[in-house]
Order: sequence, then structure tokens, then C-alpha cells
Amino acid sequence: MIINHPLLGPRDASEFVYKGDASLIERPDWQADNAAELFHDYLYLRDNPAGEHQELWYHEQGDRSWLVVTRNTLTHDITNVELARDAVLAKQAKKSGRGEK
Amino acid sequence: MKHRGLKYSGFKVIKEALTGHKGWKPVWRTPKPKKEYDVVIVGGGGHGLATAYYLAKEFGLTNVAVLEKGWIGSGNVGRNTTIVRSNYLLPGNEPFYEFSMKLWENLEQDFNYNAMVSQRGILNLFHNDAGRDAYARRGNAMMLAGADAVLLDQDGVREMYPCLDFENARFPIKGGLLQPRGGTVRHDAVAWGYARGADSRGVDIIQNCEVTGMVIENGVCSGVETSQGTIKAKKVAVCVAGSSSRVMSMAGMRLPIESHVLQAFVSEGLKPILPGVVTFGAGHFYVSQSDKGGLVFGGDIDGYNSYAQRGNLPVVEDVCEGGMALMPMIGRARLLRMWGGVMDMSMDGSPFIDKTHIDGLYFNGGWCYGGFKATPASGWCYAHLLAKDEPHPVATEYRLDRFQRGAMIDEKGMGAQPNLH
Amino acid sequence: MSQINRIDGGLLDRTQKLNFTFNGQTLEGFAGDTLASALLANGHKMVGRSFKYHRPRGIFSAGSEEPNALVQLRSGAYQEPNTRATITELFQGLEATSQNHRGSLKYDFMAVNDLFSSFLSAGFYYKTFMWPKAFWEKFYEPVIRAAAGLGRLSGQDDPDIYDKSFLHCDVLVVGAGPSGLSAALSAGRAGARVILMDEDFRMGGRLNAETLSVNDQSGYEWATQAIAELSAMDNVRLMTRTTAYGAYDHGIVGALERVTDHLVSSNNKPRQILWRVYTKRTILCAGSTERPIAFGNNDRPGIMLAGAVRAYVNRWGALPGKRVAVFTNNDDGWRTATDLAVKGVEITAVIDSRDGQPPVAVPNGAAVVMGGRIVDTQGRHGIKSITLSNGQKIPTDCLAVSGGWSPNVQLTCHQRGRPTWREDIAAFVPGGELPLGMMVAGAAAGNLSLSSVLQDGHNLGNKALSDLGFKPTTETAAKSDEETVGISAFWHVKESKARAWLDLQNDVTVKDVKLSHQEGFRAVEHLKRYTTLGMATDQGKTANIPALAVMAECTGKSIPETGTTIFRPPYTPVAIGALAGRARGKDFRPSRLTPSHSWAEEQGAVFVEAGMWYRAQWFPKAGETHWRQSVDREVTQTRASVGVCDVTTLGKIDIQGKDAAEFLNKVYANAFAKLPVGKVRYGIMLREDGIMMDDGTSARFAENHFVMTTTTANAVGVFRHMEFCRQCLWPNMDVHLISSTEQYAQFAVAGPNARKLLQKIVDRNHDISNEAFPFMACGEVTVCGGIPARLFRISFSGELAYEIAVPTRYGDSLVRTLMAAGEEFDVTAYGTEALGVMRIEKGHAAGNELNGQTTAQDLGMGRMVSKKKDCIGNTLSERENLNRKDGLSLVGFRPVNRSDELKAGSHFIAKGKSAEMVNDEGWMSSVAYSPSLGHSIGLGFIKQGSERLGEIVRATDPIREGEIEVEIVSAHFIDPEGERLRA
Amino acid sequence: MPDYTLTANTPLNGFSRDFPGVSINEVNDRAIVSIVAPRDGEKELIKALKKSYDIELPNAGVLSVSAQDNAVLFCMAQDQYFLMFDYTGNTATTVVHSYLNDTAYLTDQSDSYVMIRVSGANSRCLLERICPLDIHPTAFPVRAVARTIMEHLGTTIIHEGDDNFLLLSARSSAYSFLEAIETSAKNTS
Repeated sequence: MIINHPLLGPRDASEFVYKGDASLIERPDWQADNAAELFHDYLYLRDNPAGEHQELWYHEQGDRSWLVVTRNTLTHDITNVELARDAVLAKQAKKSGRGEK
Repeated sequence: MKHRGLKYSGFKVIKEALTGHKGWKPVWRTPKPKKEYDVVIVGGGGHGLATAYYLAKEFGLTNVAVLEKGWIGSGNVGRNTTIVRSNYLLPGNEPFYEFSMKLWENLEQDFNYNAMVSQRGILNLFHNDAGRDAYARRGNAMMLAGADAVLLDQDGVREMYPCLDFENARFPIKGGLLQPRGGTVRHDAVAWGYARGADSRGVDIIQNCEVTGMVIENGVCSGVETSQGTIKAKKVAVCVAGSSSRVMSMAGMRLPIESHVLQAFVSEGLKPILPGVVTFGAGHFYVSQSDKGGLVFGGDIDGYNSYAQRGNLPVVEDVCEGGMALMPMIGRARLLRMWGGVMDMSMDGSPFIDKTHIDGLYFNGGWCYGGFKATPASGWCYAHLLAKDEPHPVATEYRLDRFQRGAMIDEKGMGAQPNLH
Repeated sequence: MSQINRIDGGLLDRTQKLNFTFNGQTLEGFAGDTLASALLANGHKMVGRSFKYHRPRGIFSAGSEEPNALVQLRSGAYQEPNTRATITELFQGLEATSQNHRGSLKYDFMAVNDLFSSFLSAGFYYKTFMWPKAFWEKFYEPVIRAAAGLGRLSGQDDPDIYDKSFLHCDVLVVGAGPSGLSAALSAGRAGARVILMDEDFRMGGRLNAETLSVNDQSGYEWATQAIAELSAMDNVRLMTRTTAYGAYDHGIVGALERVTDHLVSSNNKPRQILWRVYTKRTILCAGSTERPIAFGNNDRPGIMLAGAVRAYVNRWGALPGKRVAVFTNNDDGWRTATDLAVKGVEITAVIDSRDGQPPVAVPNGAAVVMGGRIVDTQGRHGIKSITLSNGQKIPTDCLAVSGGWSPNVQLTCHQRGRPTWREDIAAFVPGGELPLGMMVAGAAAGNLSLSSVLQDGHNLGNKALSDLGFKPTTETAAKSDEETVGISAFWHVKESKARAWLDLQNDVTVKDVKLSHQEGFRAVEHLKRYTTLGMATDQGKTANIPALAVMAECTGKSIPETGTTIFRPPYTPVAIGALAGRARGKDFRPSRLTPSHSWAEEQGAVFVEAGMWYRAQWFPKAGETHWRQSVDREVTQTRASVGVCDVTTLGKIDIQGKDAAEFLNKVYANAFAKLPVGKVRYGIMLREDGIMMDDGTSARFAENHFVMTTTTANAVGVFRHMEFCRQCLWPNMDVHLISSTEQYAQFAVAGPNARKLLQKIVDRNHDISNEAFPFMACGEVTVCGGIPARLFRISFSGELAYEIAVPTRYGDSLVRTLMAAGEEFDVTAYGTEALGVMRIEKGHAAGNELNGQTTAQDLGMGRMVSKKKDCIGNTLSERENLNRKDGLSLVGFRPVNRSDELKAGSHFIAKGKSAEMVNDEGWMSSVAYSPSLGHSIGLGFIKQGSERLGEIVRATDPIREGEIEVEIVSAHFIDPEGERLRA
Repeated sequence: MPDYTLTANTPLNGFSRDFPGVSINEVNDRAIVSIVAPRDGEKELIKALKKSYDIELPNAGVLSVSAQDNAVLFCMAQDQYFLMFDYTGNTATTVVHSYLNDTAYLTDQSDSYVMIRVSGANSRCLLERICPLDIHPTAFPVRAVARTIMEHLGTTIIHEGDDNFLLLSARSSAYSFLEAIETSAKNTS
């Protein structure tokens, strides 16, 4: 497979290490009342779709960035790649934006 | 229930040969689905067919249908490296796999079909003291559970497999854990044998019947929607490893499972050179030689979620690198065919056989890449659960809620990272 | 008599005679021959035996689809089983032997199987061999196994070397026949980076075997010209003897180049190279494969594909027979008759299954039977005659059969492509979703006439160019006369009573397919698995479609409704050695060497692999004959005075930033935020599931600067995890990570004289006295006159100990200096064994305890897990099963009988309980002989261990037939108060 | 005079060997310092780099080149740069700190790598065997830089000049890395 790194261009997937579903970037609040349940669902439950999947890849043999890759698990087609940090910051901005309203 | 099918025997083969093979009947019927069954098993793979067989044979439940989306045996029972073994470590696992091993040992006489159960031994190599200690711990656990295990030193390994690289290896072989009763089984025949045994006891095996939805009302599951219409059932037993998440999502469930691709490989046919199964711990490689002469081998999963039933080159190379590091005599053997299967990789590497929170809906899955050797026990224990609504004594730990309780069964100690199990 | 069947013509170099042997008989051929063409030229028809019935087998095809002519090539360790004679280039001294027979090729004892063939029907073995039960493994299976397989591996290490490589291009053209050459020409002329590869040793494809003309010259002359033009282009790379064997995700193609297989010896160069091709566009020009027609006894030597017969005559000047008959269902079969007749070969008959008129002029003297059927053939070791359905018998020594051509769609199916049926050519053509960037041209796409093939290749070359933004040139495609390609599907002769073969190698006949249908194995995959159809070394290239047609007939469905089997890589088999490349022996994986490696080697150290690292395990001294002597001495000397150990392999992570302390507070389970500058703290790191991930220390060198150490085994994983935390969980923190594992050589200096030793090399302006530099202090110092160093007062051994780090370039020098400076203290170097002994004596957990299954609580460090802060793993570490009252805990063990040896891996059973799993209470994780205590000691996990100190339990070890009584004791065998390390 | 002195060695003891069409040489006169701007401190760093080295922060994949100490600057991670320059002393960070002051977090990496220069007409052919990246001049021109994996080893490749590549890989596996290169040279010559 080839992952089109947003900064470095297309790179062979063998430079990367796979982690799993990109929802792992959304770690629950440890002080929530149902923190135990939230952490269980966060760590263990997966949508595991047959189709488009957002997932985390780490460019270990490259620039050490964590990426959120949108890849189809049936065809392996990759339709989007972004830096995980950007994805997290965007989610945070969205959340705090909503919070203000 | 009486066996109403044709009895197979050497005599029968000779008789048919002399009369033009006109007497052979279809190994299973092609029935139309009834409106309702006591149990509908979703998934006509090894585990589903075994479940049907034991439901009929051991628990007297014959108003049973097995629904298969494609052709029976098209799942992982039809695409694996045929290894059977019970060399597990943890108390949640070892008794179950040893139960399975014992069922394998009597399977052919039991279902009157030669699945070529061949106990040629499985040898796991170790390369350092820590590896030896870990295998001693495991071997002892196996023996405490009534299984067989032998700890070999380097000479012991050399005697069995003189053609391994002992002299020049990057990771020298120091010894191995041998389970003499481990071995291989002709995988397709397992599906066909169970299908034949179940069919002859009245189970309806329905191919080309895809489940498209679950009939669930008020927390009770009462049947399935299929490409051949709605089929009612007192109990719906899902058994579709590889597609578990897809099917259970029809019941609104998320599972502690990811689907990954595991590749397997076979070489051209060769005269016998490997007596048993060998696994190479320092690389990612395990191998056996089939009765037809092909070297059947594999390694790690590709490592990313996939439903594609095909893998990529890096893992092919990685596996062959392990092969050449272990046994440099295979360099001139040619790889004939490679394929991929979709694995239910669970969050601790161990499976599930459990009721769900929906009444009447049962789940069996999460076998990672070890489902084949579990086939008989999985079928038996699932049948036990379906028939009696309580888990079989050797399968009490395979619960869906074990992560909530912190009761993981993590043989490899990799944590909630399915691609590492 | 040599080369009795050699005729004029062909693309051979007749000035180069080559001698070779077949089954020990010396024969002669020419450069340009394949083994098959040379065998035919020498009149050899029978070259092997079939898999199951051991029927005589000859040469069937002229290419990689060959199911029959498999030989054992070369000898000794170079022996290469199952080699296709049809693609083996002849070389001087080539040795080939036939395979799969007992006795001679001609008189094979196993041929008795053929007499019992009716008992050996499809799947017969599933129905028998079950009684008595023990007989399967003891008798039946060994017999079956001994008979199985074809060729033989030597059992010796493969003496050749292999290599792998990467290629990048704009356009990859697979196949250098007419369409491939056209495609490469149009893409190459426009300046794209083009790779053209072909499995043959001569490019040109069918043009080399046909008499058709292109641009008013002979086909192969045009091909030669095209190849010359292409090889003059800098942007085009031509690769012969190279098979594109697999299409992988995102346009990656795997290819195998056979570099030296056509040479007597590899001469220390790689025998084969595995190429990974990264291409933007692939134009598949893989041509098509002719398929046979099934009829009675259609497997005899001398029965060949019609296209192969004329290839041998046209390209190789080798006559497959002197009196040739043709059986065809299409116009192409007639070309064999015509071409051979031109060469003066006698054509005895042309049997065309179609009714009507012959499509071309009938060769002189040939009987023509339109609407004809062959029902049987005769000839024990080679065909002698054929019998037609009307009873007519026609003598012939070669029967050329054509059942039409199947496009080579394999690569299009390696991903999601599923071929579609084209009734007009009675064949599957590429369909469905092709691999990324792949286009198919020529015969592979179902264009079967030469003129259309040339045009198609040209067009797709241009299409690739415009896709990629290149401007095509104005050149046009090469031209050829339009030939006729009519076909009417005809698969097997129903009138045949005798067995009619579909899969020649695996002996699958029409009857087997019918039986498979009768027994319910009707899905294509069931058919394949039940009969073994298409599972031979040729993967059914010539067999699958006719078999599918027979099944379709049985079910009353059409061929496309019946389906097609899925083609999987590789296109043709690939040597495992090539897929492994260089990775074997010591080169299997890279080696990491510690800075003291050369020095340790000089000391005669014994090394052990620790992951990729080689570490000194112990340092034998003169007179020490057993490893225990060395290790005991190293421990004793260290505890008595001072020892030095290379600990460079521990992971080191440089952590900087304003939020570095807070970051550590989140990744470690214990508190770190308030660690003072100049201090080190032991830290435990959990996974998010609450299980121990790693332990180590972190030293605070400045307010915003920490240096973390990890275990050797987890160095990479911990770094990756921390980058995940930093980038994905807390991206707003000012914290930065960089590995400095390689930057520093680090040595533990341990023992009562450690300080004294260090004081000799640490520059005097740095006070390292106990007061100025107490236990758990850290700081930057200089050594040996200004060399920068880092000093940590930490102890794994339990002794007064330091770790000192210098830039790696000084590592070798530092160990020599420490040993020299320590001479007065009788310093010893110690290896990983002594390190292990001392940590067990001290009760420190290591890899055997941190095995991914244990919690901080199990390790006796539960209270370190902070509940007052957010850190990885603390929430889920609170789950009930991880906090059971009867949970495991790490304790020490000693043998009740002190002379007993403890064994790691033993399980604990309470006294009086039986040794079975329900009574299993835990296991021994690490053991050592303690020279300090004079007996064996161990660490292990046992239920409620910390509450059971003093209790005696059984350590049972059935796998080594041992069981001893052990006492549960504190894990701190040495200096439980920790006085030594604070000294 | 201290009682003891330490002598430095290089990862490959100054290895140098010629093959037909290609030379393989260890490089050991360059220091490497990792430079990271504190969060929100990039502007200051850019200013300091401009002032001292007259150099820009490079985009990923290309070198910035300075006349000062023959320094080159390239991006190793999202916000992390390597400054490589002529220096053989022990305190490379001190040198860089004297230019950049506290505008960046500095980490000495000089001893972390083996540096091997592969040069000559056959160098691309050699590298094709182990380098998965497209290093054709159209795709990887002079001054291009990338980190990738070669024979299981993380490697940074810098296109220094025509047919001239500098490779950086971990110091501890220097001999394995050298073997990968030498084997490639043997197999392609």
C-alpha cells in the first residue's frame, strides 16, 4: 500500500506502523461519572466497518508523525490522509465552538 | 437421531468403483428454508456446521437451519493452514483447546468422513532463556490441564528437523516446545464432514442465503431477514467469524473485534521433507507439509483492518524471510499460491461464545487466526450454550463482558491492540 | 543420432551447440532452445508422469502454462524441482531428470495406480481409510504421503544468493508481444519513464512463433526493430526473463527476474531478483493462453496445444512429430496446419468440431473432417493414432489441439477484478474493478487478431500518456493484415467412453467433474477443492475454463453463471529464496552492537541476542569451564568491590519543553510533576488497559529537560506510545521527544567501590561524594579532562551504583578506561547473566515479570498508581478482576532443600492439592543461583503471595519431570533495607 | 593533566572502499544537532536562523544550505529540524546555542548516526536495491532529503550532488547498514 503523507507525499506503507481506529484520539474524561464505562467503550469497542475506515498510522520510519488515514477496508483505497494532531485540534476547536454557543 | 445418510467405507468405495460411481448421493441436500426453526445458525463455516452437527447429535435439536451467504466452508475453514494444537497457556483457554484436541482425535469415526486428522506434532522453537522459561511455563500449564507437552533442547530439535539452520542463524535455535498430539487436518473436509453429519440428522443447510437483518422487538430476537425471505427462530446463533462486526451491527451491537487479513501460502508439490508443524518464534513463520506435498506456511497478519481477503507484499516477503532464516533448504521451492482470509481479531486474542443482551441472540466469534483448531470444541460448546442456555464448563471465560470486568484472556500480553495478538 | 527432429529455420543460434543431459543421456541443442524444444528436436516425447495415475506425460505447451513437462533441474544442492521444460533456457551442461516415478520414467511401478483409477475417483479418500482408527496415521497416510508431491528438494541449504530491488516508473508494460511493444513504443517515444518486461528470454511474444507479418516485414523482424528502438531510449528499461507475478494495492506490481537461471553458474551474483515496481500506470499485455479440448485419452505424449506445435516449428525449428493431425474448434488451429505444411510436415488430418466449410485452404493430403470429433487415442508412451466418432482411425504421432484462447486475465483479478464472459470469443475477459492504474491491451483484453492487438497497445500507451500529462507523439500503430479468428465453443467430446482429461497434472477428468456435481460440490470453489482441479503447479491455466464448461453443462447453467475461480498471486510460481532476498543466516535481521562490543569480543565474552542487540552475557576467565563459574565470579566481585556493565541498550528519550514535567505526569502512573532538578525517579508506565507497559527512570536535568530510560525490549514501543500521547492526546502541550539511545554509551558502575572508581575519571571539579551526589541524584559532569558526561546515581543491582553516559564515540575508550582505572579495586566486567542474578537477588522485576499480563498491583507496586491525576491506564486499572483479593503477587522463593535448583516456568500448587489446572496458583518467572546466598532463588507470582510469606508450596515442573518444595519469601533477598545503595 | 584520557572512534573506523562505478565512504567530520522551536516560538527561531546562518526553515523534503560551517538544515519531524555542519568537537549543542540562544530546544545527535556517502555513476543503481524511494533526479533532485527504511534500518537519504548521496542510519547497526550497501555494490557491479 502507499500512503500519501500530507507533508512528504506518497510513501510505502512499510514505513508506517498501524494502530487502529482513529477514535482512539478521542480519549474520555477521567473524571466523568461513568469514566469506567467510557474508557471500556473507548479502548475495546470498534465499529470495524466494511468500507470507509478512519484509522491511525504512525510514520515510524519517516517523520514520526501520527496520521489519520481514511481507507476503505474492502478496497484498500485511501481517500484522505491528515496529521492526527491537526485532526485532534480541529475536533477540539469544533467542540469548544459548540460549547460557546 | 438416527444417521439416515449413506455410510462411507472402503467397501462402499470399491462397490461404487465397480458400478460406475452411480450410487453416490449429494453430501448434503439443497432444501428450501422452512418458515421457522428452533435454532437458526448464521454462517456455514466450520464452526457453524459443527454447531449444527453437535446440536443434532449431542443435544437432540434437529429443527435447525444453517444459513450460508455463499457456499459452505467458504470462510476461514476453507482458507487456513490446517493446524490443530492445544498448546495454550492460560486457564481460560487451555482446557477448551484440549477438549477440542480430544474431539479431533475421534472426529472421523464420529462423523464418518476422513478429514485426515494427522497428529504429526507441532514444535514451537525458542531462541533464548526467556523463551525457554516462557515455554516451560506453558508446557507445564498444558500438562496440568491434561494435554501433552515435551520440552526439547537443541539436540532434540536437530534430531527431528536436521534441515533447520543451526549453525549460522541470526537467532540460534536453543530448543522447542513440542506437542506431539498437535498436527494438521484436511480443512475443507472438516466443513464437508460436519455438513454431511448435520444434514443426515435433519439439519437444513441453506447456501446462497444471506442474512440481511435481525428481527428484534422489545429486546427479543425472533428470527432473521434473509435474501430468501424472513426465517423465524427461537434462537439465532451468529457464527460468522471474519464478518462478526458486520452481522452483529444488524442487532445494533458494537464488538471488541477488528477484522484483519491473514495471508497463507502454499508451495508447489514436493516429496515429503517436513514431518510435522514447525513455528519459528524469532521470525514470523510457521510451516507444515500437506499430504499432497505442498509446503503450507504463513506468518503474521498484515496488520491493518481489512475485509479484502488479500494481503500485500511486505508480509509475503517477511514470511519468506522467516522461512529462509529457519530452513534455507526451501530457497528453491516455489511459492505456488498466496491468499488471504479475514480474521476476527479480538481485543485480547481470545474468542467469545456467549449470549448477548438481546434474548434469543447468541454470539460466537473473535477467534483471531486460531479458529480452525477450535472448530469441534467451538461447535460443541456453542451447541451446549444454545441447548442449555449455560456455558459449557470449558468455555466459561469466553464472555463478552470480560473487558468490563478486567478478565482479559491475553495469551500474548499485547493488550487491546488486535493486530499484535 | 542427434537432433533427429530438427528442421531449418527458427530463431536459434546454430553456431552455438549446447550439450545437455536428460535422465543421464547426453543430447544436443542450440543457443535459443528451451529444454522442451531441444528435447523435441531430439525426438523425446515422454518427459514425466502425472501426479495421481502416473500416466506418461509429454510436452504440452510452449510456455509458462505447461502442466506436464516438469523436470528436476541441476543436481546436488542446486537441484530444482518442478521446473518447466518449456521455459527453461538451454545452457551448456544442463542436467535434467524426470520426476514422480519409481523405477525408470518408461517403466514406473506407480503406474499401477492407473489400473485402479476407478477406485481413485475424486474425493475417494474422504470416504475411506478410517478403519481401524490407528491405521490412518500408521499406514494409509504414510503411503499417501510417500506417493505425494512431484519433485524433490535436496534438503541442503540453497547455495545461491538472491536479491530484491525497487523500481519506479510512469508506465509499466507487462508483456513484450505485439501489444506490449506497441504500448511501450508510444509511451517511450513521448518521454514517459517506461518499463517493459517479459517472462521470455526473447521479447516479441507470439510474433516469434508466428508467420504473420507486421508493417510488411516478418513479425519477429518488426519486433527486433521495435526492441532496438526502445533500448536506445534512456527513459525505457527493458527487462527480459522477468515475470510480473502479482498486482498489489495502489499500483504496486511484484516481478521476478531470473538473472542467472540460464547460465551454468551464478558466479556469486544473485540468481534471481525480486522487483517491487511502483508505477502510475500498468498496461497489461500478457497475451492469451490456448486451451485444449477434452476427449478420450487426450493426455498422451504427443498431444499438444496447436499454437505450441507451430511455435516449436516456427521459432525453434523443432518438429513435435512427423505426421501431425489437428483438432480445433476455431480458425487459429488451422494456422498450425498451414504453417507446418509450408515447412513440409505431413498433415494427416484436420478435424474441426464446427460444421461448414474449412475457413482456409486445406493443406495438401490432409483429411478434413468438419463437424468432427476425436473420441479416443492410442499409443502407450506416445500417441500413435486417433479414433474419430465415426470409428475412423488415423495414424499420427502428434496431435495439435486448439480449443480457443483464454486471455491471461490473472493480474486483473489479484484485487477486485472479476472477469466477464464474452460469448463471441468463448472466453473470460478482464472485468470488474481492475487494480489501480491498470489497463489491459491486446489478446489479454480479448482482442485476438494481430492488427487489433497492435492498435490496442498503441492506443493504451497513448491513453496512459494523456492520463499522466504527457503529450503523445504523432506516430501511428504498426499495421498487419487482418486474419480470421472465428470460434465456436466446444469443450469436450461427449461421445468419448474413455477418460477425458481436464487437468493434466492433477489427473482431473470430465468424469470427476460430473461426480463432483453428482455429490453436490457444484460451486466452483467446491469443484476445485473436491477434485483438486487447477491446484497443480500450473494453477489450471489450461484446465479451468474447460472444467467450468463441463460443470456448467451439468448444472444446466451458462458458464458465467457457473462462475470463475479467483486468480491469486503469483501468476507463475516464485522461488521462496527470491521472496526472502538477502534475509537468511546472520543477515536475517540487522545487528545492533553496543559501544563496548569490540572490547568485549577481545575479552572473549559470550554474546546473547536481546532483540536486535548483541549483549555480552558473561566474560569467561581462564580456567572457568562452566558459565556459572563466570557469572558467580562477576556477581561476587561486583558485590565485594566493583563491576562494570554496558547498559547502552536501555532506551533513552530526551524530553524537552515547558510542559515536559506535566507530560511525564500523564504517561507515568506515579507522580512526576514535582521531581526536583538534579534528581532521578523510578517510574512505572501503564497501558491504557491498566497493565504494566514498562518501567524505567526519568532524570530531570533542567526545569524543562528530562532524560527518560526505558527497558531495552520496549524502547521503540514506548517512544511510539509517547509520540501518540503527545500528538494525539495532548497536542497543546509544549513537549518534544527525541531518542538519544544511540547518542550515549552508558555503563553501570556498581559495588562498594563504585564511587572510588568513578572519582578517578570524573574531573575533580565535580563533587560526587555521597553528600553532594546522593542516591537518585543526576547531573552533567565531565570526565577524563573535559569530556561531557551524564551521571546518574541509580542502582539495579542493589549496590552503591551509578550509570555514566558519554557520547558514543567515547564508549569504547570509556570501558577500557574504567577497567584500567578499576584494576586497583579488582574491577570486573559483568554481563547480562550477572545483571540478572543481581536484580533477582534485589527483587527487581524485569522482562519475565513485565510480560504484558501483569499489573502494578501484581508486582507489588499498586500503591504507586496515582488516583489523583489523569494518567494513562489508571481508570481501567480499577476494574474488579485486576484488583481481586486473591490476585497474584510477586514474591521471592527459595528451595526448602537449599541444594535444590529452582526452575523458571514451574507452577505453584498448594501442599496436599493435586497437580492439575484448577489448583494452579501461579508460576515461577525468574530464577538464579545466588552466589551471595549460596543457593537457588526465584521470583514468581502466586495468589495472595505477599500475605503468605513463610508458607511452603510445591513448585511443580512436570515438563522437566521435577517437583520441589519452596518457601515463599520476600523478593528482597539482599539488603532489604537498601543500605548499600545509599552508602 | 587528567590521569586518564578518552579517545573517540567513528562508527566504521573511517571505512572507505571503491567498487566499479561507485565509492563508499564513511563521513566523520560533521556534527548534527536537533532543533525544535518551543510551542509558538517558531518566529523567534526563524529570525535567529536567518541572522546567524542566513538560512530559512526548509519545507519537508529539501535542504536549506548555509555557508556558515557548511551547515545544512532539514526537517526530520513535524516541528523538528536537524542542523548538520562541519564540526568534530564534543559540544555541538554549545556551538549551535551560541548562534540560536534559547530560541530552540537543542539535542546533540552527532553520535547517533553512521554517515555513509555513496557516490559515482553507479550509485543510483546500487541504491535501487535497498531504497524504496524514487531517487530518479526528476523525483528526488539534488538537495532533496528523505527518511525511509532500507534493509530494516531507518535511513535518511540526502541527494548531495549528481550521483552523490549521503546516508544516515543508526550508529549501533552501522555494520549491518554498511553490509547492506556493500552487498548492493557487489550485486550490481
